[in-house]
Amino acid sequence: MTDSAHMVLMVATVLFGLGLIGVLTRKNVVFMLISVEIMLNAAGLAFVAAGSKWQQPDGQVMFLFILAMAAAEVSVGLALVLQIYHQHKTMDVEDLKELRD
Amino acid sequence: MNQLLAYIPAFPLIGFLILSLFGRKLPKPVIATIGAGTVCIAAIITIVLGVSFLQTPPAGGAFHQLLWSWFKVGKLSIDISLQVDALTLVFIFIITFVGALIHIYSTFFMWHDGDYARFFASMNLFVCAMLLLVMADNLVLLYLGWEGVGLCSYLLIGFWYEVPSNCRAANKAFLITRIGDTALLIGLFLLFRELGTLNIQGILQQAPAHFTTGSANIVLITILLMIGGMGKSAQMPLQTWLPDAMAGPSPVSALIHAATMVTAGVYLIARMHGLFQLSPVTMTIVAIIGACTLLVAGCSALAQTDIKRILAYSTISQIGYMFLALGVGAWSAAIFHFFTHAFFKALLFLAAGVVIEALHHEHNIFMMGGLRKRMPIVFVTFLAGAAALSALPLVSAGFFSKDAILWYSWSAANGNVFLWLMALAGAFITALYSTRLMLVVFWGEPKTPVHEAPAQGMIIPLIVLAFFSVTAGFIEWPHNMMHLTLFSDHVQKVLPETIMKAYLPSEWFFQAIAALVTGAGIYLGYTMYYGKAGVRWQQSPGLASTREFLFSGWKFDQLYNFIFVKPFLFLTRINKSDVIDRMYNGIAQGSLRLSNWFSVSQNGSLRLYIVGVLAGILFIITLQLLL
Amino acid sequence: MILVLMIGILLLGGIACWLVAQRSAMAARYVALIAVIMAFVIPLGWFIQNKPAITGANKWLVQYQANWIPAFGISFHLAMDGLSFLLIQLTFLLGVLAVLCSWNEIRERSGFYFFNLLWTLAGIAGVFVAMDLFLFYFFWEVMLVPMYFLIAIWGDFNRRYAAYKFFIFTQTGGLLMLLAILALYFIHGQQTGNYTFDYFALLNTTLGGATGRWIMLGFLIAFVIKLPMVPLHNWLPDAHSEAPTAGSLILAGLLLKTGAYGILRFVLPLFPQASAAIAWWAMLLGVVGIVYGALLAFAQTDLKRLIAYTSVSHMGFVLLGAFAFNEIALQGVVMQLLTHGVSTGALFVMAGMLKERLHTRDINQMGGLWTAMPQMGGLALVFVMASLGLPLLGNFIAEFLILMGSFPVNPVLTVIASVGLVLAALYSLRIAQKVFMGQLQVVSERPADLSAREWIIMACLTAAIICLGLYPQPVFDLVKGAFFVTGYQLPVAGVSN
Amino acid sequence: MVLAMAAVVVILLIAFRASHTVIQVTGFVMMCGVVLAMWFVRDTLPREIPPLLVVDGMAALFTGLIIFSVLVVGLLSYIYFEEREENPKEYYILLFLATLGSAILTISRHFVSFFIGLELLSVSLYALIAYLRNRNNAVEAGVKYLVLAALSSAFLLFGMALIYMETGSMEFTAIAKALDAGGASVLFIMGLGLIVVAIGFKLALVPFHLWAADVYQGAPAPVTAFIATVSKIGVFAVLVRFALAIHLQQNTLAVTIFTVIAIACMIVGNVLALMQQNVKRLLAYSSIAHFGYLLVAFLSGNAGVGAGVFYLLAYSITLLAAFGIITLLSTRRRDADELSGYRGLFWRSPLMAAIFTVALFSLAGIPLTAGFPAKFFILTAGVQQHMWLLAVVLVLTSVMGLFYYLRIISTLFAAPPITPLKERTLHPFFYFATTASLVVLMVLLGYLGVYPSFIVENVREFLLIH
Repeated sequence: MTDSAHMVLMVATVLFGLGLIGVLTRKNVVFMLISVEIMLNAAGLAFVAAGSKWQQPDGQVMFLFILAMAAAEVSVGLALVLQIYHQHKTMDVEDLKELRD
Repeated sequence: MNQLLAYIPAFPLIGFLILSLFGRKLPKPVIATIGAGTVCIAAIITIVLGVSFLQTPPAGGAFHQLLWSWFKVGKLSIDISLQVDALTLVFIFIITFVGALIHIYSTFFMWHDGDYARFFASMNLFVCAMLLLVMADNLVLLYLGWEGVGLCSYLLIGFWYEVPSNCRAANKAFLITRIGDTALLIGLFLLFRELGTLNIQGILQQAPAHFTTGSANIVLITILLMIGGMGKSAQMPLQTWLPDAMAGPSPVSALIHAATMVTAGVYLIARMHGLFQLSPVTMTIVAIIGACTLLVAGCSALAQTDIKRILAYSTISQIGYMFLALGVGAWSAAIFHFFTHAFFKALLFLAAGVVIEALHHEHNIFMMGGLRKRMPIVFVTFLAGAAALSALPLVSAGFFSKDAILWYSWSAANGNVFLWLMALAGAFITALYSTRLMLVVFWGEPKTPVHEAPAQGMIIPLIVLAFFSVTAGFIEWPHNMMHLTLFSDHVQKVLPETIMKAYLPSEWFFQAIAALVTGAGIYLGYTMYYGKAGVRWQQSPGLASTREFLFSGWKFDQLYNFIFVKPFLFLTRINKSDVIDRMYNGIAQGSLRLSNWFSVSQNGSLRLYIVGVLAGILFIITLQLLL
Repeated sequence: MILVLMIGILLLGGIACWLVAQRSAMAARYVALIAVIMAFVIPLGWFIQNKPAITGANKWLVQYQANWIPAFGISFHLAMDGLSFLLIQLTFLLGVLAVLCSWNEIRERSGFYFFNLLWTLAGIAGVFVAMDLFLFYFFWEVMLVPMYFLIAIWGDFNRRYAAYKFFIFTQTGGLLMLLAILALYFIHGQQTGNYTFDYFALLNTTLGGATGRWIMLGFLIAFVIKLPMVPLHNWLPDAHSEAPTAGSLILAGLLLKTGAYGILRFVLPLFPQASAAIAWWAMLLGVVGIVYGALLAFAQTDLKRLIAYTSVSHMGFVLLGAFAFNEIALQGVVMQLLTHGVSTGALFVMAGMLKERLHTRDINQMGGLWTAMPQMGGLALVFVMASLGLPLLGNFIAEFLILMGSFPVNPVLTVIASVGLVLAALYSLRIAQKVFMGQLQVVSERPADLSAREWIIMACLTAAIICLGLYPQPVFDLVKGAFFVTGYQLPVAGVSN
Repeated sequence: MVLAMAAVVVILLIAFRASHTVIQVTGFVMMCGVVLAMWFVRDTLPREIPPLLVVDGMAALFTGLIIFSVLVVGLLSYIYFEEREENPKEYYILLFLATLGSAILTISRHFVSFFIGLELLSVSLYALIAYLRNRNNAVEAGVKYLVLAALSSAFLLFGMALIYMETGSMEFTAIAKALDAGGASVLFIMGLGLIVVAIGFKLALVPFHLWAADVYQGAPAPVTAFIATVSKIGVFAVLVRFALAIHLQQNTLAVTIFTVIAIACMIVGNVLALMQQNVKRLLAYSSIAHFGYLLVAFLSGNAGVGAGVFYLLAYSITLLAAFGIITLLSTRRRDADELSGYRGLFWRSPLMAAIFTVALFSLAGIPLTAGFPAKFFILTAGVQQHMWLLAVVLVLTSVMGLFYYLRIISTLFAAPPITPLKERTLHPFFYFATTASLVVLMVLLGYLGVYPSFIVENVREFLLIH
């Protein structure tokens, strides 16, 4: 049981890493958001794995919360992305450099 | 009588206070009355005191008056308290009496000056400070007077402050004497550390028991005191300020830079004789310094053209005699020379002042000439002074005092043939330059018109001083002639007797040689400077470099300029903006630069920020793995 | 209670000035003047009335204690002994003069100006009487802020730079001192179980070895920055030269004294061993300060800067004397505090007066002013002479005693310090020569001599310096109590060589 | 305390439909109600709501602090938005939601509530920051904050998951028990590290601080004030609770990490601020430094909590006063964030300049202001635990900090430029009320600076309630 939990954790870690790489490499805001979503889901997966390891529902409860929160985040995020596109006609974060020293 | 002491310095002090506070508003006659009057009163009190002292000597040989306790800290207890013993009496007599004469002279001499009150205020303050110096019963009070006279000297040299060179002269005088003063101060510290007191009587009583003769401490102490004296008395190598100090008005030169202040060093050494006796090395050094100074300054006097500078160098030279006398242990001879010197040198300066005044402030002796006829009284008095200066045998005060010094420089236990020879050479030179001075100024063709006759009030002090210049010596005759010892009997109540060599040649012999040498000097001067000859010597090209060397006072100024002044100025100039400040500015600059570097990270790029977060994680994880 | 009253009057007076100035600037001046005079008179009157005997049993003239932050053992504890009394009197004397010399100089925003002035004075007075280390630190900082404003708002051309420098330097020291205070607090608390900032309690702390030395250094750095000691002196010339006249007067006359006071009151009694251990170095730095300050003073052409560097030089004597650890030197130090306050203050006041008339601080543009202003020339000479240590004036007594006291402890350094006296003559005479002597420079109008108000200021200072020079004994008697009665053990000297 | 939560919810309900003024007034009244309630329920503390929440003295303190800050922020928001004639209704909902999130953080003792509180706070903040979407680069700030915050949430969650995996519990005390039993495994420590990242991000600790300046600059002034105070207080509260529960301060590794972070914060924050010309950015950098100081208190464990609370109190009041001034001076078009705009403020409006000056002095830790005892207590805590390195760095960097605070102050007092005064179009009553409240803040700063004893005693009393 614990072994499989660890396996899942491993998968989650890989997923998390992939998301991180995505955030780092992508310049498009939408893709970055998606990558962050992946990372959040990876965390959720890890929770589920942990919950299963300890035979508790807590992990899955947490996953639900994560989902809800991710949804909220994405909605706000997309709204902002729209605004950006509206104002800057671009989705490239590298163009968002007006706030700086 | 004790209660009288305080009044002596108090009157000049009152004069100073009135003049300095209200001087500008008072009419000149009032100022003159106050300025000269207070000193005259002090002189009268002094004479009363002196008479009483001579008639009924006080118990313990000194009058005492405690005014108030100045400060008392720990073991150190200093009073403002006065003391007059035989030695002091001589000094206060000169200070007040000669001082009074010079003040009277000044009331006329300075009449046309705008700053009449300031002059008398400073002069009164000087008299007060000088009196405190000699009347002090402890060394701190002495130091107060010591610095006080320095201040007044500074003020009076720079009296005509609009001329920058006068200010420079004043500064120079103050600074060089300050070097000596500082040495004196350190000497005081050392004395206090060793003896735990600064009371003069206390020191003199304890010293023999505390110090072994010639031990390091006593040598050090006496050398420091000696340097102090050298600064004030313009002895080598601290002599360079005195010729420049002639920038002050002539009465100032007469009072401060001839009669009184410059002899403070002599007073100090004589006063602390108990210490110096414990340190034969220092005594020898004092003698050598005196001998060297008298020669060097005498030679310099030969080449001067400014009448006051000649007298200034002559003063240095004469004080050199006093130092020589002190050095060989001829205490009373030194004081006696001070006594006579005060009269004749003050006289010479005052007379020079009259001459200068009469000739439209002409200082150059070669622009004078022929004054014998036109200013006969001045001529006669000047002659008396010059005779005393060149120690014309039997008819001048200078002879009696200088002859004693010559005699002791050989015959005293500390004396030797070299000192005697140097003193003798000095006597020759003195006679030479005195003659030169007389001949160039009073004989020959008139070169500058005399514009006014000196006021009567200026002539009277001259006559009085001339009288004393001739007669002051009569109170002390050599052993082989009459053996009159009024003066030395008096001062030897305080000062020890001179220790003589065991085997002595005849004193007549020495006197004869001295007289001969003086005569030779006068004769040589006569041949060189009588008539047109003087100008020739003055212009002969072969001697130009020597003359220039002597004229500049043996290049001491240039030397000091090179060794001290230039490096000092250089040092201060390069460090004007404070190197250490650079360090702090560097820190500030560094921080600002750091700030600029850091703010590169704030370039607004979201991706960079993410990298930042990642770097943080990596850092934390690395730390975790490491530990 | 009089202590609280005295500080309170200043604080309230400051606020009153600010408020009143909305209506009339003149009223603000009078309010300020009255407040400071009251603060001056209160302790003096109390002293004269009670004539407290400073004996072994009664070292502290008056005490006041109230709870402040009991959780940390902090109390509002004020006390005054002879030393504090003298310094407080000096503070208010100079305070009165500072108000007077700002009378016409400050034309803009005078309400806020006097507010700052009075609060600075309150802070300084507080420093001199605070007997709780936290409270001490509190006042220590309180005096800085208004001073900062005085410099930064009413200063000269380069005021911002000077104000920063002043504030940052002193703050650095202050915070290090705070650290040291805390360390002391905890060490004492651990030793006795009684966590308190009270001075008297902390006096009983035993500190050994390295700890003691570090803590002592924390205090010392704060104090020597204020003093200032070379090489931590750099804030001083800028601050002094840029500040308005009253600001310079207070800086030179009082603020520097807080540093010296700190050394006397805290460093020596709290850390006898540690102080003894570094005594040689402290004396050395003192001597370096004397010489270095004098050299720099000589080089300056800005009159106020020149005077500022003379302070560096004079304060070197304080350091030298304080670490000589004997009565003579320490009495000299106290005397130096008083006389330097008066004499340098006077020089700054004069520099201010000159600036008001000539609109320059450059001594090369002055000269011959004696002709135009004989009264000022005469008075200036008094203080120039005081600055070079002429006997008869107070400074001589101070420097003489300091040197006298430190000579047996360390002859070599004392001799070098004495050389400083020659240098003092150099720079002091330079002031007199450059400013007052020589030909009167051509200026558009002949500068006027002292006005009545200026006469009062200068006369007070002159009288003070001469009194201190001729009859200093009362000062010594007052201070004696502060040093050599219970609880104050002088560090054992003899580390030198 | 349940009452407190209810109150917040009620406000939200009311907020749905009401005019601006009404919201404002109701909000104000309710908040006061909450504060009063807290005062009265003090005796019933601590009250636990297992397993998620615990309301003890510390929570009460932090919540009080939050409510207090929100009160002021609300007040500031009123004039800010009134002037801009934007529709502020949703703004208040978001504001109160965020407050709620922050309040939950203070009382949470479980990962779930921790997470919920944090996300409630974050999501509201995304919107708040970008609320005025047409100006001041608010959207850019919003996006930056959103992406980074989401990222940090991901780290937080993953870290939580790891810890859960290791300990089998998400409750702080249970985690501590498991930890005591089994010791810290690699995964646990990893998880801890990831949580630190998330918290570090929220508190803008170095090196997770890069967003701070941009967001502070981009967000509307009241929101910036909110971020600087409320959100940080909440996160700091949960950090303290979590750390105390698992005895973080006894773990050398954690202590090392936090020490390094603290030092980095103090240095980087202060250095960055040195040359900054934008007041809002400058305050951002200064807040980085201040949380560095705060970490010193945090690191000294139990003893530091009181100091920390006091510090946060002083810091909040100070910052609120500062942002209040910025808000008051802001114009319709842009926030008053250029330093040059403050030139000679003292001579134009002395009161505001005085408030600002006092606030800046408080930030610099100068006596007579609250910042002084605050810094003093922190130093006390540090010295007590013999953290000499931190203490010395704190001292030296404070000196550096002094420079830029003085820079602003001397600008305030410099000779004013010749520009006409800004026209005031606002409702005078609210303008007056705002100014008055700022004056109250200033007085509070002074009061705390001179007589901190009252607060210190109360904080101690509260902290004793477990």
